[in-house]
Amino acid sequence: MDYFIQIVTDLLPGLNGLPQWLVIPSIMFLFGALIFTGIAIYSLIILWFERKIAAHMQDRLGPMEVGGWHGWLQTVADAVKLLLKEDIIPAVADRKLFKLAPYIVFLAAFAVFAALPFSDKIIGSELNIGIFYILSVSSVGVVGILMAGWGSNNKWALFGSMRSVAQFVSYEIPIGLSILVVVMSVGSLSMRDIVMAQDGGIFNWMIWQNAPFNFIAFLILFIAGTAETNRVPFDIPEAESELVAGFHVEYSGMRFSIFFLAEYANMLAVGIIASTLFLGGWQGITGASSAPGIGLIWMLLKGFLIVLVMIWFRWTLPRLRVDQLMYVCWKVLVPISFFNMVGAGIWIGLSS
Amino acid sequence: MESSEVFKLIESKYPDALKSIDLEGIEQSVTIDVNSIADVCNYLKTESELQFTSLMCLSGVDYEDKMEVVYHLHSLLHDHRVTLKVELSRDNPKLPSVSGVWKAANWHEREAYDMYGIVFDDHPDLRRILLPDDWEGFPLRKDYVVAEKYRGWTIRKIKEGFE
Amino acid sequence: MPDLKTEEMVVQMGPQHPATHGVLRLEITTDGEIVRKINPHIGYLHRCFEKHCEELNYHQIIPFVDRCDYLAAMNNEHGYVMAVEKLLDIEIPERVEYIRVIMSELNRIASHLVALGTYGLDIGAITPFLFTFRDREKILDLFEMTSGARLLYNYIWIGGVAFDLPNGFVEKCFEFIDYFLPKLKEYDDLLSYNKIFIKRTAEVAIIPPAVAIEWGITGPNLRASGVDWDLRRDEPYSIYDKFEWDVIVADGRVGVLGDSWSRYYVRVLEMEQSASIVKQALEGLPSDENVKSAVPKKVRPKEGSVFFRSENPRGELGYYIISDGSDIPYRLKMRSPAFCNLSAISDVGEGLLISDLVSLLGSIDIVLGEIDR
Amino acid sequence: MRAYFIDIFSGVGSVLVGMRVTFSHLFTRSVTEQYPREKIEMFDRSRNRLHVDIEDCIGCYLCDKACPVDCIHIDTIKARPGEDLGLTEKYEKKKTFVFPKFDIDMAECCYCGLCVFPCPTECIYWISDYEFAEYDRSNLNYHFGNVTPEDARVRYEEAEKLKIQKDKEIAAKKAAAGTEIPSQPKDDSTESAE
Repeated sequence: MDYFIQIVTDLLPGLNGLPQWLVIPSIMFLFGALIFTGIAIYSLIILWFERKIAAHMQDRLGPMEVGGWHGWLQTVADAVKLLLKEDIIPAVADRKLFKLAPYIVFLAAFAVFAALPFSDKIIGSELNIGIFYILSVSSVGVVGILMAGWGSNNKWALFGSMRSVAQFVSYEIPIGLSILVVVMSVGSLSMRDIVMAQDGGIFNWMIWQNAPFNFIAFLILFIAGTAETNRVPFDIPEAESELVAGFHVEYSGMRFSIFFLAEYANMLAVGIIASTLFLGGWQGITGASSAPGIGLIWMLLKGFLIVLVMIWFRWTLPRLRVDQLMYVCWKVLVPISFFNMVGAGIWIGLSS
Repeated sequence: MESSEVFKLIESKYPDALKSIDLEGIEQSVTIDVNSIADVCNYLKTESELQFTSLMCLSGVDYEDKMEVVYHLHSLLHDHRVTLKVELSRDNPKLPSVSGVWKAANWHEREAYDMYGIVFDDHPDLRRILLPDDWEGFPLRKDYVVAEKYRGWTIRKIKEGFE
Repeated sequence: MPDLKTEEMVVQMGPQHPATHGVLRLEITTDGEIVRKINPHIGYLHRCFEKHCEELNYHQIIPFVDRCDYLAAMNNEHGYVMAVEKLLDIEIPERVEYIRVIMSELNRIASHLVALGTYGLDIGAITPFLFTFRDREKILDLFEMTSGARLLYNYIWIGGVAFDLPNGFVEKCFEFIDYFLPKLKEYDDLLSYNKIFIKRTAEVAIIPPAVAIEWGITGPNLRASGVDWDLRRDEPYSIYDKFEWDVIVADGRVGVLGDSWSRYYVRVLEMEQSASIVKQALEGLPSDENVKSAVPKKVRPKEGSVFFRSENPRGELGYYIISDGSDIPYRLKMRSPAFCNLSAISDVGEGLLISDLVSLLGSIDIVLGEIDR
Repeated sequence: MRAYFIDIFSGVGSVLVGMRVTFSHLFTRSVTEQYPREKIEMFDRSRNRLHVDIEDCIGCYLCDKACPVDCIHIDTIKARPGEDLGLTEKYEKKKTFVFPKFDIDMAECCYCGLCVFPCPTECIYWISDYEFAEYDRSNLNYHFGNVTPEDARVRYEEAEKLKIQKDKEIAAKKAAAGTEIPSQPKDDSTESAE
């Protein structure tokens, strides 16, 4: 943030004239707006990517018309359409909850970005408990989903949100346990420290450390992260063939698009968290570059790659059943991550 | 086993129930008395020689002077088949249900009720199945007049140009 | 601890629900996610088929027969036409029989492809659906080439077929079979043996053989329960006795007999057998016969009735036709397989999870057009 | 315990197998046709839209009778004696009927093709035009009649007159032959009185 304040005050000297109590909030606002636009633009791009990848995996072409080359403007057109659509609120819905829910879901996804290190310098807030903050803030989203399901006054939506809550609460645990492995080997909760500990090229990345333990932790984080973002094969809260669309069945227009945005923001967040923790963060294959732009590009590239694998999952796999989802979490991921953590602890203790 | 042999077995077991046997034509059939149809069916299903385990089809027929319910039975084990018929009066078509014998009869009987108004006694759930619950009349009866209105909506009988 | 206050909830599944394949409405009583009671409501697609038949002559019924089971129109036509021919007692040329068998089996493959794809969709896999539709498209091309239509053919006529096979059909059909057989392996890789798919379908919604027979379940669903019965082999109609093929009976290689996975996989294997039948029929196709030589000028069967069954992709399709000697049937009853198969759902579906109910519904492969008629 | 791990590994394995399949399809040619720009060639037998060569039609009503949904509506008037109706496709002189109405309602048509087969002159057939969507359903009612409504009215009147004349002639003939005139008119009058 300090770096960002520096840049902004350098670019806009007029800001110095403002009273001090106004400068910081306005710059924070500016940063927030930047992140928001970034997420929106990224969502449009990744959505287009997802459609094209899905189409080609299925021997189709996907969008080809809007905007000329391979329909690159299709998602923009769809976004415009969604925003212009009539916003329908069911007559018997709990109007306040119904209206508020998408914003809370998005807020949770958005707040995570405050502590994500996009590069050496670009970081919203350099918390010394960064990863802890991310874990706690991201679990607020489930409240929004529950509000959406309850507020819609629709039985299918209620089913969806009930499933979603169970899923969220369960999958927090393997995520926490696998993050602990990294925290143990670095010895810090700060995101910057974690990235700095992976300095010096691809072989120093956290994923290769501590023999198999970190690699397993990475896989668990990735699987649980997919579940947290409600993606196939863990998309049971919205399972369209069972619950029609789950918790957002009654939403339309802009509110629906905010849910959509939150899902894609969450995907990017999972990608960035995973790459920060295990894939060297903003550092390139050969090590950190001094130019700030390069770091950002590396970071986004890695996040993107993980999101692409999630997309690949989605267009390949069927969906789990709700009890099997719990089975995978409590009987597979939790024990493995627990033993993995213990093993990593012993390994670290022996090697140090 | 040929149909005629099955008929003989029925005749020996239920001499009163059997009303007539039709051995002519493509399809040989036997007409059973209304009241004993469920017993005969039960016999046909459980008798080890026969074992008509599956009810292939149950259809109502309206011959303007009488009603008929036709049962097509088939035995997967012995691979033989038989056709039973039951004649009903047209004013008060009523007969015992065979849904206790074959569960498959459940929906078939509901359909026969829906289309012909044939009432099956002891049927667990005799409601209309294809038509709405409040539909009037039984459409497959030969004297059925197509309804002109349903719940206030006009069902057009004759098309006259476009609206 | 005081008793928890629990209440059962009635949920309307359908008529607009993606898993009900059309306009089926299931009124389900749920306890949490467990389905306690199912009350199916059908009839949303009722088009008075049987009433129509009492107004139309025998030939004009064929387009209506198509529209009952719109995914397997050729099989429906074939069954109907054979029933009428039995009533008329006429012989038909051998080439016509061969053409009919080729068409029926191709349509069986097409219908099973839809069943497979949509079943994958029910379970949540989207890609297999598009793959199966891509391959089905090739069959529809063959049909369009022969009959002129892609879905509702009106191709098989009483006493013959509407057209002879067009030039190049045989080569194109061989080409399709060579293309299609390797694709089955791909479906296996992508869906059939996927662990998640197996977990979702194996040992789920088991229909034991006795229950299946009791409810009049037929076709692949019956064979999935382990009952070795196929009309094509056991009561050979048309010229099915001339070909060598196997009746596919589930062996419970994954899970148990009669579960959803068996019902699914019986269809996959049946496609292979159908392809083999088509291949044999194409090889033995008699040449140069007038396919319309036995088409009667006026279809006027003498008085009498006939009940004829044939093997549809969904089960045993029966036609009960009563003729009063005129050119219009006095009564035509269609014993639609999906109607009987679906009737078992309230029995089998009790105690399943909602997700498993979806899995059951998809695996019995219903077509609402045929159920409601 | 062993089964548990085998389960996990086979699960991961099958997921990877599936992912390999989808990945390989990422690079295969797609089968999509970009419709308005690329058009599939229609087969000769494709049923798309019905067309009638009205010059060849002999007004036998066979197609009307064959249609299961009654979407063909035909009306015929006998041509005037000695009227020149032009030539048919086979360059024969056309005679007998004119058509004030020969409508095929493609909105009602079920595309079964039953009307095409019985036609003795093969004047009703499928054409390969499949792009005939309309905003108004009545536009799908294709008119093939070859007489304008005004002309048709004149012709109807003429035919009516001719009929009356003929009836009179017959009556006169019968009277001349000395046979009894059937009591038909009498019955008519009683019916109308009722």
